[in-house]
Amino acid sequence: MAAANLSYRAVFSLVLKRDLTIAMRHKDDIINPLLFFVIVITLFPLGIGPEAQTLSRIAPGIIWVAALLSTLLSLDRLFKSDYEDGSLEQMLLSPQPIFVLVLAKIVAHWLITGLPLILIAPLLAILLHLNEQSYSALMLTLLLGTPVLSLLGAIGVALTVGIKKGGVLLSLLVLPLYIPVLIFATSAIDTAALGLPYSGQLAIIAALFFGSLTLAPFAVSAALKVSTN
Amino acid sequence: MSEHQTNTSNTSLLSAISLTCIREDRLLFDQLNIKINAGDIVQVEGPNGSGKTSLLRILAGLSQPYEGDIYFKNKLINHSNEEFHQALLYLGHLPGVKGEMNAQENLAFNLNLHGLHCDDTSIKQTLAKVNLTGFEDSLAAHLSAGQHRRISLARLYQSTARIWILDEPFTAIDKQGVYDLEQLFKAHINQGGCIVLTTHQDLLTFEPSSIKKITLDYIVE
Amino acid sequence: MQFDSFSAFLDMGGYGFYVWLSFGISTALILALIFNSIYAHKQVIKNIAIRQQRENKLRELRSQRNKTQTNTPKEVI
Amino acid sequence: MWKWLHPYANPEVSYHLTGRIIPWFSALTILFLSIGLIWALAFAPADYQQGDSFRIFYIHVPAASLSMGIYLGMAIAAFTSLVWQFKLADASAAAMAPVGAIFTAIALITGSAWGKPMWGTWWIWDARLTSELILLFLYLGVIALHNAFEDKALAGKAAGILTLVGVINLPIIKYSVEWWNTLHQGSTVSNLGKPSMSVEMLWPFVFCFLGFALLVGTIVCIRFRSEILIRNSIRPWVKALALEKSLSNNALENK
Repeated sequence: MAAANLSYRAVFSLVLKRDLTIAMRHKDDIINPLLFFVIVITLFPLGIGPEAQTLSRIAPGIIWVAALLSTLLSLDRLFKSDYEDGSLEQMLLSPQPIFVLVLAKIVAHWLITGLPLILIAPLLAILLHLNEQSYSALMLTLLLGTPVLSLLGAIGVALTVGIKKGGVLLSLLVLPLYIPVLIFATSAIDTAALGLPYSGQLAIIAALFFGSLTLAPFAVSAALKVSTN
Repeated sequence: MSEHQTNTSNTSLLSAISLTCIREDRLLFDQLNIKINAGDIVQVEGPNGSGKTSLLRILAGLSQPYEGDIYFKNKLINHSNEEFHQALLYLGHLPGVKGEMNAQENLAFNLNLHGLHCDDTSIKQTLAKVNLTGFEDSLAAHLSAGQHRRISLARLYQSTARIWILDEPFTAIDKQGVYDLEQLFKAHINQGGCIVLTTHQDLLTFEPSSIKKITLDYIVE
Repeated sequence: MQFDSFSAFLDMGGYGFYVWLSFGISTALILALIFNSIYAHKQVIKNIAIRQQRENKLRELRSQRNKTQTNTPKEVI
Repeated sequence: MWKWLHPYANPEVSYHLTGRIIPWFSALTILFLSIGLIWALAFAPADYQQGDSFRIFYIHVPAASLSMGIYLGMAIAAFTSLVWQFKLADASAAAMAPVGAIFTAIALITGSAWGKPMWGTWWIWDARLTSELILLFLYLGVIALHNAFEDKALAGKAAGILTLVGVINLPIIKYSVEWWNTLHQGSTVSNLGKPSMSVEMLWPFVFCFLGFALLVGTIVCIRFRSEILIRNSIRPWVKALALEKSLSNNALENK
């Protein structure tokens, strides 16, 4: 039995499988952010009033802001428990490239929190009387946009994971970075409601996605090295 | 110490040059030079808060020293990262065991991550060596802190790493376990490995003269 | 000179409140920043000096306790 | 390539060098700012549309562009420190953050006070004000991260990573905010500033801008010196300097 170098794919699937196993045995982590998402959205009609017209006007913004907040809420689990029980430092000391480990963990986070959000979003859009033409835009922006939230959020968690009471700090660090996604996603949905093409906005979100996909893992690796110091 | 330096005097496995460490505005050690060769067992001593854990973390490359460099086979560790990590096994205070996975899964993941592939039976045998027979399938959340500790120690029995850095490996281990570990340490250094460790109790089966000591006692308040 | 009198200068063509508000707050913020920077600098020096004096005392105590032992653990193996 | 930098990379040399620069910088600051501000307030002509409220321009625009400039400077320092392990760059980035935050706040407040007579309301989601607000959040994040770490070297590294992430995002945020602004407001509200500047307006502006830039330089130097001392507090020269200074202070207090 000799130590063999694993391929990137093997490392990736190893860590992804581990994180998904842990999440499936600890379902609160999946359900709680989702419940938060639903509850925040139901609060808006109660606060603003039930007029269908008003609600459908602000529905894209509400859904996206709620998605930002529930992602933010779930970010903590990305590295916190691994940091606290020492598995994070073991991962950093493993001979595998850190950015692959990090990318696997971020993908796992998105599968656990981003994907359920996308699946439940159409139901919530019905509650908010979202314009019928906007559904595809909503789904597409969420599909491209929520991975960006996980990727950028991972940078924030990696920076604050070693700090006690880093939760508030995390939102201060991460939320400003989410602004472009919010602007282009809601604008795409609004444009779709008018029956106009929204491929421009979608292209920009896709660019944000690929940009953060290539850069975020390196920033996260660097930040984790600082945090475990 | 000269008997160890016969054929490896030029390339020590792990060496540190003028290490300085500051924690919370306190100087823990200053201009420390360390040379660890194959076959060495090094015990870091000092009162609580003297920087033993900090030194081990710096040697493992987890923490950055305020000043100084660490060399693995005469190469800076940052420059030969992957090779260094292949050759390193560091066990800190935290066991790195996930409560949501059982003992077997925990050990298998840790070994896989280091590129070691084991089948179920060899994993079970390894767990038996640290007295965890019968607990293979229990979730780690249901096990005690001492058992977590032993899951992480089990990696030592499968390790191919030459450098072991162990922070208090004997806590939560009974007498027989300590004896077994010491035999394992002996086998490891006889095969050309090296060990750096901190421990509150003395190593019983080693000749006191064969253990190198680093004493940290700069200023303790 | 753009203004006929001092009161005209203060009035700023009706915009006096906004102009002086801007200049006032800006001055206050900048002055606060300058004083904070100078104060922090003095504080840093003071803290280092206090710690240094404490360390010197500890070292004296230590060397009195056991005069044979040296303070620097220069361990070379 | 960096050899010429080497003497300045010594903390002690930089400490004393900045100590010698500060009096010159502050003298020049006072000179430029007093000329610039008196010129701007009393002698520059009023704008034909905005009247005397235009005089806010002489603080608002320098503050706004310096707030962006300082962030850029911080990012360059953070990059140097992360890539070349250049510890002094770290100290300078730490020194710049609070100064940048204050200038961002000044740009926001003066922009708001300028907007009130122009738009009839204190706040409007104008593209420039909105980006300034987000820039303020980025600055506050960097400062908060700095304060969250006990160890200043670690704090510097963490804040440096955040600064670099921020500087990549800043153009994207700025662009998206501008785009969002034109989408939602059309041309109903005109942006602040940008009249065709006459020469009588240009010169006081140049003086104000240089004055504020020198002011930033002075304050950054003062803070930079503190950061050097914090990071080198175990060095003999820092210890000697601290003991000497505190002794002379005590002597003054005892008199």
